[in-house]
Amino acid sequence: MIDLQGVSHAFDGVAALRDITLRLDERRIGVIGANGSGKTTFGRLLNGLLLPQRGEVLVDGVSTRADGRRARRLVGMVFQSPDHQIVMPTVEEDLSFGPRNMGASPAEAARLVDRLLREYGWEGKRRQPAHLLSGGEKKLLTLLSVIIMEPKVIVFDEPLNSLDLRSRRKVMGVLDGLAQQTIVITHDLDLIAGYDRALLFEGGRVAGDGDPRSVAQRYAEGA
Amino acid sequence: MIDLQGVSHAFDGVAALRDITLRLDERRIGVIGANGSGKTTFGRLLNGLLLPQRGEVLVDGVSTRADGRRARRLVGMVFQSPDHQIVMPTVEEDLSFGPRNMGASPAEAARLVDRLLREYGWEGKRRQPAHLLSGGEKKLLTLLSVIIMEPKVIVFDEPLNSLDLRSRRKVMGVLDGLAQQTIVITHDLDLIAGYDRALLFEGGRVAGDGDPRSVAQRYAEGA
Amino acid sequence: MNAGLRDLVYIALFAAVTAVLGLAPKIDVGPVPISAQSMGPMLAGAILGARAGASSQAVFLALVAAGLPLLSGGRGGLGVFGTPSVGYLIAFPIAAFVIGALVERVWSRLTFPTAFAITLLGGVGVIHLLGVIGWALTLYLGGATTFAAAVTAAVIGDLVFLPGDMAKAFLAASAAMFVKRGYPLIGR
Amino acid sequence: MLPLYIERDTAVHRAPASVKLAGLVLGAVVISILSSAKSLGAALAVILALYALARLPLRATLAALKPVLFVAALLFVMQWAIAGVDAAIAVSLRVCALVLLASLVTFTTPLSEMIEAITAAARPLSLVGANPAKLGLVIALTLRFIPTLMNDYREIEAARAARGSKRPGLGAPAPMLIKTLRMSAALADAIAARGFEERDAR
Ligand SMILES: Nc1ncnc2c1ncn2[C@@H]1O[C@H](COP(=O)(O)OP(=O)(O)OP(=O)(O)O)[C@@H](O)[C@H]1O
Ligand SMILES: Nc1ncnc2c1ncn2[C@@H]1O[C@H](COP(=O)(O)OP(=O)(O)OP(=O)(O)O)[C@@H](O)[C@H]1O
Ligand SMILES: O=C(O)CCCC[C@@H]1SC[C@@H]2NC(=O)N[C@@H]21
Ligand SMILES: [Mg+2]
Ligand SMILES: [Mg+2]
Repeated sequence: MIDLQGVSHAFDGVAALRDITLRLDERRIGVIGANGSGKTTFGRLLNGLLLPQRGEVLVDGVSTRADGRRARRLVGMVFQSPDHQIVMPTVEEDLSFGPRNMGASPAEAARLVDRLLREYGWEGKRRQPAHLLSGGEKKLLTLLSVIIMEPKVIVFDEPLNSLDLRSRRKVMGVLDGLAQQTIVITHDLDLIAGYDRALLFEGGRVAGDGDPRSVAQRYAEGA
Repeated sequence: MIDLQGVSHAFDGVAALRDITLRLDERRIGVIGANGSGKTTFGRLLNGLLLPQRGEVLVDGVSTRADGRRARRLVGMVFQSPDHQIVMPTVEEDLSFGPRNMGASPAEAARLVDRLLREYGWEGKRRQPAHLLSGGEKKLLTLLSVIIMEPKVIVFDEPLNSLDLRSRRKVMGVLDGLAQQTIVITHDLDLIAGYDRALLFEGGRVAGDGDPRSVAQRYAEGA
Repeated sequence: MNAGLRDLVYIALFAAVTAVLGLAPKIDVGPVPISAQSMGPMLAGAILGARAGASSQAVFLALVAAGLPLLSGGRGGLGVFGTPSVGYLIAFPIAAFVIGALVERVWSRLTFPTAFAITLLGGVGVIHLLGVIGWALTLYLGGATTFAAAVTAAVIGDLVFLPGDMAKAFLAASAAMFVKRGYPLIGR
Repeated sequence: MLPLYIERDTAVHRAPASVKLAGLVLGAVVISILSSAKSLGAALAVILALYALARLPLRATLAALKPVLFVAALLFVMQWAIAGVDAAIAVSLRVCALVLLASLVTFTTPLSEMIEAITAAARPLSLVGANPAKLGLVIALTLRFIPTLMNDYREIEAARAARGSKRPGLGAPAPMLIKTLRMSAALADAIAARGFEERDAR
């Protein structure tokens, strides 16, 4: 469970988030809003990648300011552009990067990678250079690289960007299959239609909060 | 008008386009297909950025092989990733880059930029560092930077990627308002629903060609 | 908050930039090739500043030493540090540091002429000075000549690089000014 | 352009990366010292035997040599003119042996192992404040950036050509740097999000 208490953040004096107070405990939450409305900034606050200039973000009761590492262990994040988050040269190495950082031995990490690759039918890609994967495959890799760390919450920033229909369905299938709490930032209103809750950002504030259908409608009217 | 005659292209021996013969003369043409099916490669052939390894691409009757610069003057291209396409540091400089290459004097280029910025209500952004614009604004900039060169045909690769509703409508409005022939590559089937013609790519071949509705349906069934 | 990590990534980026410059065609005129790679330290210093700039070039050299073929023409390995190139190579991090330190000093009022002067001083001055010393020493220790003859040979050999290196300093200074306007890092 | 890991199950592949790196350093020193064509030829023969032992395809061996063949040929001609045919053969053999030895290590060692080994070797440096885990990360990232940079360069060159630039390649480096600097900031976030600082604590 994540709690935001009076959170504000500005970049170079320009406010990106203003005084947000929220409790997030639904299993599937959608986040929508205009370009620059603060969605990605919001996501980065949730796992302590960004510390709020005012207010507190609590993950399971502990402030991200007090223990950032714990927050990042509990809250995984899949970023907007896959090219910006593939860290290691090959699929296998990229997947074991997170577990190794968390203290897994090389053998343990290899076991985790094995299991994951088998589960998602990806054994063939093990040694493939990550930058030669197709757009859809890269997106899936970044997703798996976070799933392998077994966080309790996963934040996705634009999971369907420039995917074709098939990869779209595959990624959506993976999202739906996750047992974790998932928070999905998107411009695709259909994607979050069946979610438990939606948040609408507008100029750094939460301008809508509730049933995805009505929040989406509000957004469409304002645009 | 653009003609493709038996065009094939391979990267490192792997075929990306296979024996394509087409005549493109409708005003609005949509291009759809899976990731890696050859859409972007097709777009790059149209203005001679890529020369076909076999066959010919004729723009208004002249081969892109014979006169690449002429092809690029007639056929403008808005790329998939705006980050790759912004080539100058500020909005103003980026907009005048194309006209200056085409031989406009600094004063002429400045006049063109003035007019365009006024037309699109962008005077305020003139001196802004182009790379600090928001996602939606960058996309619009790359669009304007091609429009300012007044090509006869414009190819758009994924024009709506990660745009919010408002920018989406704005870009779609700009697209609809263009007098030129426009060729739009996209994963967004709704965008091209009202177009004059749609092409479906599959493994480097044209697997569907005709009315957008039926081509889109065919694609959705195959995926 | 990831400022520290960010610097690490920038360091890797400019080590890679120097490596990629090695893919540009090189010209063999003698034992030391004419190549584009000395633009690496110039860019790293002028864009990242002294510390990160120098680190990036040190990482590049470490990878070359470890045997990766990152020098122009696909060369690498410890052996390279026994050739007349040695002085030029060792000068890479030092040049980046000098350029970075100077650029940091004048950052807020940096103009193209100043930037060009700085890349010339660090990227041509420092690199050629150490380069000639290294070249002369390898010749001398190779046992072929007297020390004076070795120095003369090295200086004459070095002169070939001057026109190209001035062009590189010019390009690096303009690229640095471009980045300063479009995405300033040093003044953060 | 970088010779990449080629998977096989052989003794050479199984040898610890630290041993192979130490061997590389030692081998390079020895090859640099050897001066007669005969001893260098013997060294080259040993290296080729290791290639056979590692069951590496001939194609890979040739690919590793390709970039230096020109240098070797040039050195050969120059040395021949200056110092005679024996010296010329020796110089060319030395260049080939050095490159083949280095490539042997890269062909038979996955990058992650290589980084672990370099990181371990750098552990003493932590006494003077350097952080071995960070060094390993920087090395991995450098190798990851090389193909990315090449791709960015080509994309920006194409975008400049599309807008009528007469020398699209010449002006591409500056926008490429801005693009990759922006990307680096995002990458740093992604690294932190995957728990990288956890390693500092250990
Ligand atoms: N690192 C940064 N430095 C300066 N300004 C920033 C930074 N990150 C975000 N901003 C600014 O903060 C505001 C909110 O940005 P954010 O990325 O959160 O928007 P977003 O809702 O995710 O938009 P999009 O839909 O385009 O992804 C914007 O005005 C943006 O320009
Ligand atoms: N420069 C290149 N070098 C090597 N292979 C390439 C290059 N450009 C494209 N390809 C390959 O050619 C094929 C077609 O790529 P293309 O970019 O045209 O696909 P696309 O239909 O635009 O896909 P997407 O929807 O993901 O943008 C793919 O297999 C791709 O990997
Ligand atoms: O590749 C090598 O062996 C050495 C690289 C150093 C080459 C130096 S850098 C300054 C001077 N200018 C050149 O063009 N080459 C040399
Ligand atoms: Mg965002
Ligand atoms: Mg494409």
